[in-house]
Amino acid sequence: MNAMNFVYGFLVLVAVFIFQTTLTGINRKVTARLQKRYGARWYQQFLDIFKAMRKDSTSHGWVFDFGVIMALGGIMATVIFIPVAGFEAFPGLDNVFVISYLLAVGMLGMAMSAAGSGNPWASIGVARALTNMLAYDIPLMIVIFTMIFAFDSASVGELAAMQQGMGVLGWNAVRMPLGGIVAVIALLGMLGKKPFDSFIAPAEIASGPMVEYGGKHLGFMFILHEFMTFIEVSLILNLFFGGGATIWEYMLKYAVLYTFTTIISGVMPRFKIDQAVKYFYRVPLAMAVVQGLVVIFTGLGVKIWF
Amino acid sequence: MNSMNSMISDIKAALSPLETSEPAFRQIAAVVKPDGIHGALAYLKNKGFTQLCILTCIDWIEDSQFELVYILFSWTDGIHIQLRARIDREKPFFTTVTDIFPGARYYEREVHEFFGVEFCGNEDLYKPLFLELWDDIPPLRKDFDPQAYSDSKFPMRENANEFLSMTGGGDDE
Amino acid sequence: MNKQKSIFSPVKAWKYLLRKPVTVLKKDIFDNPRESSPRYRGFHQNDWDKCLGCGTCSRICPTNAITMVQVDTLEDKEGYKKERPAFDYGRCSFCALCVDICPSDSLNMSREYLHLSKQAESFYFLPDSRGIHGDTRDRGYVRDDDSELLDLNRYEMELEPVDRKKSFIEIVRGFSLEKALAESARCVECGICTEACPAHMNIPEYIKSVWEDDMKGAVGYLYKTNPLANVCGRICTHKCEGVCALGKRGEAISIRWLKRFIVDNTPMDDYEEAALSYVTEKVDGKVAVVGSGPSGLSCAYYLRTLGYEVDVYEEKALPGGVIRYGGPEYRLPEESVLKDIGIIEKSGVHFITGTKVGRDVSLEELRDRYDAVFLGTGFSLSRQLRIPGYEHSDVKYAIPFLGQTRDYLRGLADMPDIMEKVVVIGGGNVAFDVGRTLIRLQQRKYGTDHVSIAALEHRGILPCDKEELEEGGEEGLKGHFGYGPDEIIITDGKIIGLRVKKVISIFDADRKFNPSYDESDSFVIEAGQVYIATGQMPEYEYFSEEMKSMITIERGQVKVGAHGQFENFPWLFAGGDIVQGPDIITGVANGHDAADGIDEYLRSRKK
Amino acid sequence: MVLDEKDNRSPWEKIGDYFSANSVWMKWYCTGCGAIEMPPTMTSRFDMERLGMGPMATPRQADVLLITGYLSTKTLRRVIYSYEQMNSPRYVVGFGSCTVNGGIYYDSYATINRLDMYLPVDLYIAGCMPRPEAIMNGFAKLIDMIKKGEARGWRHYQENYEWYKKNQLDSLGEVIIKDEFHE
Amino acid sequence: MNEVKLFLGPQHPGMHGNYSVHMYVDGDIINKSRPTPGFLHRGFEKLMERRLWMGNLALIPRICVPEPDINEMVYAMGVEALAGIDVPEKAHWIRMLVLELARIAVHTMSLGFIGGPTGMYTATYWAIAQRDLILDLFEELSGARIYHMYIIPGGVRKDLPDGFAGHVLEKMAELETKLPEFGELILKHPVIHARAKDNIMLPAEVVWELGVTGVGMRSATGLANDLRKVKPYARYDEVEFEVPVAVYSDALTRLNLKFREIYQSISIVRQVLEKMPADGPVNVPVSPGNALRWTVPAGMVYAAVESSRGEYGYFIVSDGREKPYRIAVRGASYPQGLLGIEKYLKGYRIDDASLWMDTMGVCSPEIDR
Repeated sequence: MNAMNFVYGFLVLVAVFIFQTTLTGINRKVTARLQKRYGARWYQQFLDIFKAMRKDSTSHGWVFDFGVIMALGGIMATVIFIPVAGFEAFPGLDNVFVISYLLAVGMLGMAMSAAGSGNPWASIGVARALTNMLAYDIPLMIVIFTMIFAFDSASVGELAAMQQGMGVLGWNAVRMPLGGIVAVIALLGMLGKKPFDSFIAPAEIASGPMVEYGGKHLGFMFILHEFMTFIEVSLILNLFFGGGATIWEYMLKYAVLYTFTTIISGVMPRFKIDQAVKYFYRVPLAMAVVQGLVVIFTGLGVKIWF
Repeated sequence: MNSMNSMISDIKAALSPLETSEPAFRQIAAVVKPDGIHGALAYLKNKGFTQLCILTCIDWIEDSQFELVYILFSWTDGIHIQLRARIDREKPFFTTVTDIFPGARYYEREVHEFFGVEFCGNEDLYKPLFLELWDDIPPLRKDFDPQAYSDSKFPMRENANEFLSMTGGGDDE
Repeated sequence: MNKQKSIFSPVKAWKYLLRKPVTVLKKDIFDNPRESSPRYRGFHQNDWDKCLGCGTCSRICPTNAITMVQVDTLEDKEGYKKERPAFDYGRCSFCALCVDICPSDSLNMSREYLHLSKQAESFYFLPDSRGIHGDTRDRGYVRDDDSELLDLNRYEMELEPVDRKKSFIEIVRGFSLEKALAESARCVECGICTEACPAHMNIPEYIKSVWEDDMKGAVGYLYKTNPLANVCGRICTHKCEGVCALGKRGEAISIRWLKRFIVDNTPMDDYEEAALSYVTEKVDGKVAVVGSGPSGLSCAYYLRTLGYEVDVYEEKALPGGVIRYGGPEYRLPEESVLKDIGIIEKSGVHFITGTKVGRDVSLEELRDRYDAVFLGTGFSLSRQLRIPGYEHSDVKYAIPFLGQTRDYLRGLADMPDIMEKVVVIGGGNVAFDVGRTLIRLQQRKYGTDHVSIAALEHRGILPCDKEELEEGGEEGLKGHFGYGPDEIIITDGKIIGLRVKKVISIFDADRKFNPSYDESDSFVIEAGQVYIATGQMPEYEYFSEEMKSMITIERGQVKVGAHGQFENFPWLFAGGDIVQGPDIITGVANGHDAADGIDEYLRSRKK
Repeated sequence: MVLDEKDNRSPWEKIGDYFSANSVWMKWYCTGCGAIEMPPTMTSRFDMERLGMGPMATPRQADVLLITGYLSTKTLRRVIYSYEQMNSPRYVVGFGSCTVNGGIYYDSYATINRLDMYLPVDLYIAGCMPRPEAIMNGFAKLIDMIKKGEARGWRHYQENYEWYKKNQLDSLGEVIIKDEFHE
Repeated sequence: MNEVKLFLGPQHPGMHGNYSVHMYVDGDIINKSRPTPGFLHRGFEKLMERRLWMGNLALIPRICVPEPDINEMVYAMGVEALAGIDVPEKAHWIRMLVLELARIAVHTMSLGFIGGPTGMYTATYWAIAQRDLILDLFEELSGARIYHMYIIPGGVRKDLPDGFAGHVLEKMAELETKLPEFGELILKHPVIHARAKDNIMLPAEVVWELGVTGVGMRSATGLANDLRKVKPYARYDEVEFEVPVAVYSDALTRLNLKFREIYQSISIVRQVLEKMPADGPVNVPVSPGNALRWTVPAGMVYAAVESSRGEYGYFIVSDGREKPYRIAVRGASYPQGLLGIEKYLKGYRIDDASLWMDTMGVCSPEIDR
């Protein structure tokens, strides 16, 4: 680890921010098309973020402020560890568990900060967000554990690399189709896309955790959201859709996967939080368990694959 | 469907109203004494007038009376009934009809807020409903002047009768 | 009930990913904002040439958004106010009721809907036909016959049936209460009539009182400016109706008949109470009024309301002047005259009848006996028409004839000596009065009627009222309009007819009265008598030579200053015909004005 | 309201204003009947998002407060409360006649007449209610004003807080209602 | 867990209009709820006493913002009953056309507004854009998109513009092709089913207790209690239409009923255009004279029409003068919007509160007035 790693890390952050924010902008246009309209400019998301950064903001005590910094720090750290098409700023640290742990730090910071605002809607939102996390994490983790078990590796980069070379057939989503479906559903949950966005539902709880954020705080939250989106999509992309052999392939696949979640959520209403939990514990969990049993006991999809 | 005529004669027989009329197509108006309202409502509800459309009040300031109006509707006959009774404006007390029509509860609160009629038995009566921090006589009374109230509280814009050129005063657009 | 569900049904919405959006393009919103519909209720446009300034829009406005603004740059026009509506778009609710009720049809709404500003003050506009931003746009919402909010047609009164010409009963029966209420409900209270009325009567106010069924209040309004309400309710020249805002698109309100309705339908007690409510305690000051015509009576009444003691000198046996001796009975019944004069008498005015100033008493004597003198002697002489044969004894003049008829009907004089076939010369109301009176007298005397009337003016420009022409025609008046008198043909000392010739033009190039005739087109109207009703003249015998030299008399009218005061004789005032020509309502106005002037003069003298 | 029209912004402020102008989020609060024209403006037919605008659920996130028509005193209290929760720079747009001079409710005992007595209004849009095209044009104008640094109502509010507060108290009696449960 | 007080509204994205419900929640469950109306209170009933009979035309549509025409209709009906006016035949048919177009517009919008509380914004975007096409028709007819001020006492304000019938039929045909897509997107959606089915119940007893009318009443009782059928006004007795009913009233059923009512309204619109007399006057004056001095004979009358949310009525008192003596408004959502919230919102989850408001048909301006 040397200074260059930190430079790379910084560059990764910048690149990720630009890429993901652009993609978010484009996806806003995609949603708009679905809604029979043109939608915002593709760079609107940048404007929104910079506008928010420019505004004054209201603090609700040090927990509120510190939580934001903590979340952003945690998430930015996580981004650096995400392998992108074989490139890693800090090689060897792309363990699934490291990433999950760092992600949790970010989430915790957010929860702390939101709860620190003292707004009851925010508290309800945080409670819902954590419930939601619990809901999608269990099926997803079962699938990921299955994968780690089957491939004997917890390194995201390695798991991605192992799927390459066979085209589509090498993807874990194809090898473990039920697991792939679980992963995509869980991705919707992770990204907070409909139908699993009840923790930020504007019509129910006035956008939940975000309710007290404004100005610079909100700007940080937006940046954080972009990074988090990158982590979550990348994780699923690397683990289930084979990452990318080149940076271009990676970006293309990433864009397709992300856009896919967008168009799904575009035609979905949201579940109530209890329904979301019930849903995750019924359909994806069952699929995940079945997938796990199939892989562990039959080896179908991993050991037995062509 | 009962015919209008039989309905009117039934009402005349049962309620002994002071006055009945037919103000519109399939509509009956009956004026009763204030103490007859309860009985009349109960009777009519049994006759199929299951819906209380509105409960309201009229301020006859010249007669120094409030007139309470209960409008009922029978979905089976398609007939509206206006049941009216006058009470003293200086002593505006009446009893609630929420025991017969639970839906009257908010109407009574409204009439209390806007006219100052008190309905004994309606527990929420003294809570403000539409108005907040109201500081004048009930606003729908005839002796309340909204213009004067508005003038005293909410300043208006005084337009100067000066036009830059004789037309088109706007500087923008 | 369709309650089936399918996970695939929502996915069908994905097809819209590749379809053209329904969104309105940016250029249709910002660069060229989309046209609104042809009926769009946008901002107002007001055609200033048409606009009367009546302010009806501001009265219907449910939001109080319209203010009438004085515009001094506008030229003065009869029947137009120098006001234009200004709109406060901080109030307007774009309901377009103002458009629907606009009597002049000048107001409409444009299809324009954009006005943005950070200055709240800039939402107040005085629009003209180019709209509020001065860039003419298409007309949007306009009034049409369906959305009309005015009542354009008069409620007709009943007339006596056709055989009315057999008697002198008043031909117009007057409004029933219902009709009067309906007619009064047509008024838009613009007050243009008040401006046009020489006496500035409170017309909208008394019409409103009728509408509110408050007759006593209405009488009160009448007597504020006119003590001859009964007379004016019947034979006023109603200039007010000529300018009535409703007359622009429909029929003017029957202001005169409503006035008559008021005076006829008010109980006498209420009437007297209201009419005499203005009369005050006597103060020190005595005024002589010469002549008891409209201006004299008016002056006397208003002097009484100011507290002065008033003596009215009248040459004839009965007070009233033209209203007693001029108007025909079938238009102006005796009771009406009596009612008006009775009120004035009750107000404390003292009449000295049968006394002619200049003959029985001189003006100088009056000057010495009174503090001030008002002259309202009127046009008491008929203007002569010097055509061949005019000196024949069967050539009669309108004023003596009408006076004699009135006296005959009162039983004070013999029936005028009329022949079976007669001709009247003149096209004014007086000529028609003469003609129609003649018809009635002929009916009474001979059982038939044959009255011709010849006038210089053709039918379209006759100076008389329209209804005179119509009713006269119905009664059998034979009109020869556009023909001027040439000569009276006399055979054996008897008139056998009047030769008339076709008029080419009445005025010459300098707009002076100088008729030219087509000599080839002439004929003889058969008649045994010729009645001349071509105008009246004043008589100034009461002025001494010395006074005459200090007074300017132009075309028969004396020249006076403000309030009818003579410049060289501050104690002397004049009004009525001798100041402004023959017109009852003008006389009333002059009388009132002079009363104020006299009051001012006497007050200033006291100081 | 007299605003200082001179442009004395620093370059950073100009850049900031550029971003502010192109991303104006509105407070989604239907204060009056003009709000019925907001859904068409926001949704597919007129698609407000093309201007970078969108509705926001909370005042903290919002940049512009839309007063869509008349304000009853009861609402005005909440509006003032909301406005004070918003972060600067913040803007106020008045819709329609009612905000300018009381509109059709000029003689009502329950509604205020002039919005600019209580809040600094940056832009008024004429109409009753303004149609979506007018609203869109209004927003375009607001964006332009922000870009040029002309929308400075929030500064005015800060600088003349006493004056606004006094007006608010004069008309409302009490601005923040502590117990609004009516229990 | 402690009870927490929450405000649903007045400024809350889940609230339609400016209305407030104070909720005491335990976790996600509402323990107690109190409606707080009055944010839109403008004192209409007082203001109407201060305006001319005709001037009120500008005021009345504003009582119910999403569906203003019913106000005009019910006011006109009341005034006509008092004044004893016979409305010209053609005006009756034009009125029906306007009322049904308005019903289509408001039902389409409420179909889309389900997207608000459930988060399916695509539905909202589609539906409101669709409704806008009907507003274009109104603009062509009356000169304004929302506040038409078109139905007046005595008839309607103006005749139909040229070619209007054709435009209406075009839009109706287009709407009919689009409606199934709404059905697919909303009514068949499994997640909507999850949210709306067997949720937000309205049992028949509650209907009678509160006095709920309209779709709510019909969905619960199975009775075709529609004023257009029970007590027909205009010429509703001369057109054929069905009143969709159900006996099990959950949010989804009510949504389905609204959806089917749109089809019925389209059918009525077609029949109206077919049966409408081609010529004839479209209005008669209320009384002699100009609109400034129109008077209405003294009397008291209650007039009611079927709005999209139920029975909507005005009680009009005239003392024979140029202004009404008193007008009382019965907002169709009064029962469910006040007593209904107080008594029957409890027990639901916070998530359902705004869905409750939405599918019960609570329209705040007509409650507040």
